[in-house]
Amino acid sequence: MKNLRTASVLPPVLVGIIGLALWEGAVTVFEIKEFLLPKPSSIWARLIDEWAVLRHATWETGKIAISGLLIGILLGVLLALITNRFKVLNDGLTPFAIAINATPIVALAPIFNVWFGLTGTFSNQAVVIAVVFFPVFINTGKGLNEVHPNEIELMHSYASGDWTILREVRIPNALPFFANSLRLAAPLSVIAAIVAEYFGGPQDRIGNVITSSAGFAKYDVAWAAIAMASGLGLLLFGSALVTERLSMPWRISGDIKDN
Amino acid sequence: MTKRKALRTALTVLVTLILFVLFWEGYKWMGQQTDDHWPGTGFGLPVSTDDLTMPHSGDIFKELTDDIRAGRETLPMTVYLAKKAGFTFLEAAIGFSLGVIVGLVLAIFMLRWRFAERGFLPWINVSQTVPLIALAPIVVTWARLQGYPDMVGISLIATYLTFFPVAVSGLRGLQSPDSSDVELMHSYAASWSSTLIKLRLPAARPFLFPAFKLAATLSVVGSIVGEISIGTKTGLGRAILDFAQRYAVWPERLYSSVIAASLLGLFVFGLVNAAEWLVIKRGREVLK
Amino acid sequence: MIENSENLEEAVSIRAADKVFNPDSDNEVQALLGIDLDIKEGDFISLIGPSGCGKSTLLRLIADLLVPTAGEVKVFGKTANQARLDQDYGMVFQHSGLFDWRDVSANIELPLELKGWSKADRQARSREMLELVRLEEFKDHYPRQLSGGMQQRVSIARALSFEPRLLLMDEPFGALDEMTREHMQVELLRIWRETGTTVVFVTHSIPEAAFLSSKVVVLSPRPGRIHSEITVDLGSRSDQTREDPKFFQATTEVREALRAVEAS
Amino acid sequence: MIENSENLEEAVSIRAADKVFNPDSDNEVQALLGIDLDIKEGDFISLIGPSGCGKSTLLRLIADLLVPTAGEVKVFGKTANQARLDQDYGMVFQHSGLFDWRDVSANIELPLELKGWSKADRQARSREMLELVRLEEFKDHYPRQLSGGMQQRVSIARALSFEPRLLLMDEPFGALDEMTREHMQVELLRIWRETGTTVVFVTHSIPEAAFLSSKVVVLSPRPGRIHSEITVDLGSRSDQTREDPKFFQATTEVREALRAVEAS
Amino acid sequence: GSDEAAVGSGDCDSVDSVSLQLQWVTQAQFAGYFAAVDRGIYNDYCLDVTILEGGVDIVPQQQLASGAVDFAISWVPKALVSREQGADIVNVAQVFQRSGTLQVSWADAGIGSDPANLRGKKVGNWGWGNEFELVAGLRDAGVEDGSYEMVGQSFDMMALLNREIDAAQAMIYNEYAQVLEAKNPATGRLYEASDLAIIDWNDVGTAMLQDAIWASGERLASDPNYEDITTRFVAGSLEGWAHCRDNAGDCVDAVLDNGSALGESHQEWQMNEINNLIWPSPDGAGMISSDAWSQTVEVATTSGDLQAAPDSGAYTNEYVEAALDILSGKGVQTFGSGWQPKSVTLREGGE
Ligand SMILES: Nc1ncnc2c1ncn2[C@@H]1O[C@H](COP(=O)(O)OP(=O)(O)OP(=O)(O)O)[C@@H](O)[C@H]1O
Ligand SMILES: Nc1ncnc2c1ncn2[C@@H]1O[C@H](COP(=O)(O)OP(=O)(O)OP(=O)(O)O)[C@@H](O)[C@H]1O
Ligand SMILES: [Mg+2]
Ligand SMILES: [Mg+2]
Repeated sequence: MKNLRTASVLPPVLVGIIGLALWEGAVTVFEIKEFLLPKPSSIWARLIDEWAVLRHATWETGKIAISGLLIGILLGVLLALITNRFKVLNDGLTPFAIAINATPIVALAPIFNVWFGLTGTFSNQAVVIAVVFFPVFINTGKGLNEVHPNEIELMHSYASGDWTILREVRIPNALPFFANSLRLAAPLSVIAAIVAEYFGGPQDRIGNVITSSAGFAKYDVAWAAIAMASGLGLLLFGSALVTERLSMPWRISGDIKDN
Repeated sequence: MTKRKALRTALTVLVTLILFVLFWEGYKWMGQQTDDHWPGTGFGLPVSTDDLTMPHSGDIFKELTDDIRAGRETLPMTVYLAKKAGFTFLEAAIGFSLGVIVGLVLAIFMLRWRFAERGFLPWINVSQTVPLIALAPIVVTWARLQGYPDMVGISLIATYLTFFPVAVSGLRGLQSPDSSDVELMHSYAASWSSTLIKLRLPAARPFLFPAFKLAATLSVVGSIVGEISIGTKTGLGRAILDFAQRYAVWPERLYSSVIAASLLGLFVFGLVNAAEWLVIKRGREVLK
Repeated sequence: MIENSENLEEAVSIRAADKVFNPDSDNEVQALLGIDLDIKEGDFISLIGPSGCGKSTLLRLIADLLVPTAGEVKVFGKTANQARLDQDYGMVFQHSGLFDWRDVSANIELPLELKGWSKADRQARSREMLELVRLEEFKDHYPRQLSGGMQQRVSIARALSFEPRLLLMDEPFGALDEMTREHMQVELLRIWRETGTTVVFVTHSIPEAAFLSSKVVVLSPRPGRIHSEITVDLGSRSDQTREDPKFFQATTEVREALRAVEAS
Repeated sequence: MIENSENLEEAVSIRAADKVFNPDSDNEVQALLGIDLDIKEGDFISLIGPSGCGKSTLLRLIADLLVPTAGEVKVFGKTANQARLDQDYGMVFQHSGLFDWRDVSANIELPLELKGWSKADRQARSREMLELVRLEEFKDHYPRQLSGGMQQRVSIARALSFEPRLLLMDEPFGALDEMTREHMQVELLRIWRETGTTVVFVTHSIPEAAFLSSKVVVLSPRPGRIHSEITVDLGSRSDQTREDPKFFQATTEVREALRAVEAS
Repeated sequence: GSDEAAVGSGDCDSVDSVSLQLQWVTQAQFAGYFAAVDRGIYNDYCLDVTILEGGVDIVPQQQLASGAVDFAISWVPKALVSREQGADIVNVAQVFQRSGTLQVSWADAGIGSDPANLRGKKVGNWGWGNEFELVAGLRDAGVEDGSYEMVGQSFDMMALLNREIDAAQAMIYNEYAQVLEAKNPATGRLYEASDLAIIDWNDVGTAMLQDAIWASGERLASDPNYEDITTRFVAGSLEGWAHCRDNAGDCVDAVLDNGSALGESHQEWQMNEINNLIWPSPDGAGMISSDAWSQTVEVATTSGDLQAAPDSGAYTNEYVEAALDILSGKGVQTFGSGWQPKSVTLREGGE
C-alpha cells in the first residue's frame, strides 16, 4: 500500500521537477525575455513576496469556485434525476445543455453580470455553475439511465416501484459516472471562476491579480497567481478523488485489475 | 423507426424552445406588472425584467434579420454572423485537428511507457487550470515571429483546449482491449506498432468519439476565446466582444451573437456525431 | 376474498398462453404459442430447448415480469401479478445480478429490507442463508471479490432468503465451470429437499436437466411450444448418480427429444 | 543452423517446466511445477482440471506468451519463441476474440495481413476457410451480427487460416450452449481430421474432453502439476458416439481422476 | 529606403513592410493610422503598414519588446511599468497630448467633479492599469485607501446604468458616449449630458499621458535603417492624424470600412473627441512635453506602480522632430492651433 502510494506520487513529482528544470533552462539558454515567459525561479520569488496578497486572493476566488462547484453539481444531479424520471425532457433538454456548453464563458460572463449584478458574488458563481453543470448532468444522466435490465427485472420481481428502483439501483449505479464528472468539473470550476473575474466585480481576487499584472507585462506575478490557481484546481481534483474512494468502498477493494 | 425518432426529437426540441421563450416572456411580463417583485410579496426577483436586462425574445429574433454595417458592405445580421461563424469554424477545425493529433500522440506516448502515464496525466490536468491570458502572448509572439497569421495562434489556443479530453479518453481507449486480444496479436508475432494500428486504435474508437464530441465544442469555445484574447478582424469572438461592449445600447446584438456561437457548437457536435455513425455504426447494426 | 376453485396443489398452471413481442410492427416475434403447463408443489421442473425457443420468456410470464398476449398464468391459484405482489417466488438470473455496491450480507438482505423486516431479523436470516450456501466467512465481501460460483451462491441465498414457495431460476449455473457446476447442482438439490420449495429451472445443459429434475420440459422454437415432457426418476441423487446407467439413459432420452426438436 | 537432436515427430515437448507469477513479492503464485509433457504430431490432447490449476498458463507457455521460470518448452524441436516467430501455431481463446470493427473475412485475414500476404491471396484463403467452417454467406457480416457459435467458428477459421501445424485452444466452446457445443465438437473433429494438425485443447467439460481427445491430461492445482494422463480411443466419432457405453466409460474415468484431484 | 529630398513624396526605390500593434479593436481612437493606410499616406513614405488589432490578452508593449511587431500604441504609464520589467521600448511620438479618462456619475448622486466626493462610494474601474489616474486623484483629494470600494467594471456601462456602482470609469470618446446613446426608461428618450457629472483628470491634475507610438530601443540603437523607418512611420502617422483633423468624416468612413461594429454617430463623436485630445499640439503633434511626462512619472512613482523614475532613454523627441521637419516641408499643418471641437449629435444605439 505504502509502495503503491510512492509509486503513484513519485512519477508526477519527478516529471514536474524535470519540467520546471527544462523551463528554467530554456528561458535562460534561449534568452526568453521574462516579460514574455518568466523563469520558475522568479515566479517562486514572486510567490514568496506576494504571498499575503495571493493567499487572500486565492481564498476569495476559492470560495466562489467551490460554492459554484457545489451548486453546479447539485443542479446537474437534480436535472439528471428529473430527465431520468421524465424521458421526454431528456430529448428536449440535451441539445440546450450542449448549446450552453458550447457558449464560451466570455460570452456568458457579461450577460450574467447584467442579470445578477456586478458587485455581488452570484454572477461569478453563475458562470461556474454553467460550466460545471454540463459534465455532471451528462455523466450522471448516463449512469442513471444505463442500468443493467436484469437489475431492473430483479427489482420488479420484488414488486418494487420506481422510487425504490431509483434508490436501490439507479443512484448507486450512477455513482461511478458521477465521480468521473467530478474529476472533470473540479478543475473547470477554478478556471471558470478566474475567467469570470476578468469581467468585473470585486477586485481582490486571483483573476484580478492575473489581469492587472499581465496588463503591465508583469508575468512573473501573473504566473505566481496562476500557480496558486493550479494548486487550488489540484486540491479540488484531489478532493474529488478522495470523495470517490470514500463513497464507493466496493470499487477499490474489489478491482483487482486496478493494481 | 429512426426517422420517426429523429422527428420526435426535433419536435421535443421545438417544444422546449417554445416553452423556454414562453417562460422568458412570462417572467418578464410578471416582473413588469409587479415592479420586479414576486407577486404579492416584498421579495425582489433575482433578475430584473427591464428591456436592457431581458430584451424581448421577439426583438432578439428580429435583430437577426436587421441589417448591420460590416466594413464596406451592409448585411442582414444572420449573414453577418454566418460569415463570422464560418471563419471561426475554420479556426476551430484547424484547432480540433491539431488537438486530436496532439492528444493522440500523448495518449500513445503514455500507453507506451507506464512511467509517462503516471508522470504526465496529473500535469495534463493541471494544464487546463492555466488561464489563456498567460499563454496567449507566448503563442501570438511565437506565431508572429515565425511569420504566421494570428489565425494560427488562435487555432493553437483551440488546440490547447481540445487536446485534453482526447489525451485522457484516448489513453483509456487504447488500454481498453482485453488482454486476450493483445495476446492474440502477440501470438501472431505482431510488432508493437501493428498492434497499435490493427488493435488498439480501432478498439479505442468508442472512447474517442465521445471525447471528439467534447473536443469539437471545446474547439469552438477555444477559437472564440482565442479571437477575443488575441484580437482578430473577424470571427464570432470579435462579434461577441464588439456587442458585449455595446450591451448598454444594444443588448439584442449580444444575445444574437451568443445564439450564433451556441448554434455553431451544436453544428460541430452534430458533425462529429455524423462522423461517428459513418465510421463505427454504419452497416453494423445488430440484427435482432 | 374469492376462494379459488383450482387445486391448491398446483404451484403453477398455465393455460393456452401466447406471447408476441412488438405486435403489429416490422419486428413482431411470436415467442410462445399455446403453452399449457402444470407444475405441482414440490416439483423440480427443468425447461430446455434451443436458444431463442422462449425458455426465459416462459419463466418471465410465470414471474409476471411479462404479461401474456393471450391465455392465463396462475401461481398458487392466484394471478401471476398477485403472486408477484405477494412475493410468492424468488428469482435467480443467469448472471448473478448482485449489486456491486452492497456487500454479500446486504445483498441477501435486500428483499427483506424491501419487505420492511427489522434489522435484527434481517441479519439473523442472512446468517442462516450464508450458512446454507456455505459462505459464512464472506459476509462482508463485495461481489467483485468473489468467484463466479460464489456469486451465484449468494444470488441463490438472496432468492431463498424470504422463503418463497416457488423458485424460478434462469440458467443460474451457465457461467460456472463444470466441476463447480456439478457441485452446485448437488447443493441445490440439498436445499430443495431441505426447504421443500417448488423449482422451475431453465438450462441449456442436458446432463444438468436430467440430473436435477423430476420432469424435463422440452420446448421447440419459432414459435415456442412445448414439444414433450420427460419424467425422470433418479431417486435421491448424489455425485455417484452421474455414473449411474439410469442417469445416462435419462440424458440420452432428453438428447433425442432435443434432436427431434432441432430437426423439425 | 544447429540440427536439433530431438525426435521431429514431437510437436510439443515440455521438460521440468515451472511457472511462478510475481516472484519474490507478497502475491507470488506458483502456477506450474515440474511439468513434463510430450505431444506427438497429429495428437488431440485435452487439458482438464479445476479452476486455477494452470491450464491456461500451460497453454501460454507453449504459445510463448509466457516464459517458464524454469525448465524448457520446445515446439517442433525449436524454442517456443522461435516457433511463435515462425507462426507455427494458431490460437483460439475462450471468448472468440474477434475484432468488432472487422467483418468476418477481414477477421480471418488478420494474421495473413500481418504476414504481408497480398490482397488476392488473402481473399482466396479466407474464402476457403469460410467454406471449411461453413459460413460462406456471412463473409460480410460483423461479429456482433453472428451468434456465439458462429463467432467461435470464425475464430477457428482465423486460427487455421495460415495452416499452422499446431492449434492451441483455450476453452473455445465455453460460452456456447450445449447443443451448439456438441455440434461444434463434431465440426472441430472433422477439421482436425481433414487438416491433420496437432491440437492442444483446454476444457472444463468432462464429456467434451472425453469425446474429443486422443489423450486427456488431468492437472492438479496449487501448484499446477500433471496428475494423470488418460488415453481415450473412441475411433471415428460422431454424434452417435455420445450414446455409446465406451464414451460413458471414458467420461467416468476422467471424472474419477478429477475427483481424486479435488480431494487431494 | 529613399533619399532625403524624396521623403514623403511617394517616390520610392523600395518599400519597407512595417507592423503596428494597437491596444484595442478598430475604432476612431486609431483613425489616424487607418486613414494613413487607406488613403495611401504611408505609401508616400515608402511604407507598407499592417495594422494588428488588439485583443483582451494582448499587451502591445510586450509584443513590441519581444520583436513580434515593429511599433506599438500604448499608454505611457503602462509602457513604463513594462519597461521596468525589462522591455526595451522607447516613446517616439506622444500622439495624445491629453488624457481621455473620466469618472462618470449621475448628476443626482452629488459627486460632481470633485474626487473627494467618492469617499464611501462604489467606484468602478477597469483594472489592467487603467486605474492609475483615479487612484492618484483620490489620494491627492485625501480620500484614503479603504474609505471607498473599488469595483471592477465589464466592458459595458451597465453597472452605472443599473446604479450598481456610483461612478464608472469611462473614456470620453467611447463609454461616455455609450451612456448618451442609451434610452432612459424613465423618459423614453436618450440620456443627456446634463443627467451626468464627470470628473476630468486633466482638471484634477493627475492626468497621465495616453496613446503614444513606441519603438524598440534595441533596434533604434543598432539599426540605422530602423531609425529611418521610425522617422517615416511617425511622419506618416502624424500626417494621417492631420488628415483626420481636417477630414473627420473621411476618417470615420475609413474606420467603418475597416470593420468597426460601432455605429456611425458614435464614431463621429469619437473622432471629434480624439481630435480634441490631439489638437491643438502647442509644440507640434507628437512632441513629448517634459512637463506632462514628469507629471505622469510622478503620479506613477508616488502610487508605487512604478518603482523609480525611468531613465532618460524612455522617450526621445529626435524622430518626431525629424518627422515634423518633413511634414512642414510638405506643408502639413502640425500644430492645429485653429482647432475647434464640433458638436456631434449622438443617435440611439450610436447608429
Ligand atoms: N424484449 C424482447 N423484445 C423482442 N423480442 C424478444 C424479447 N425478449 C425475447 N425476445 C424474442 O423472443 C424469443 C424467445 O426469447 P427467449 O429469451 O425467451 O429465448 P430463450 O429460450 O431464453 O433463449 P436463450 O437460450 O438464448 O436464453 C427470441 O426470438 C427472442 O429474440
Ligand atoms: N498474470 C498473472 N499474474 C498472476 N497470477 C496469475 C496470472 N495468470 C494466472 N495466475 C495465477 O496462476 C494460477 C493458474 O492460472 P490459470 O489461468 O493458468 O488457471 P486455469 O487452469 O486456466 O484456470 P481457469 O480454469 O479458471 O481458466 C492461478 O492461481 C492464477 O491466479
Ligand atoms: Mg434465455
Ligand atoms: Mg484458463
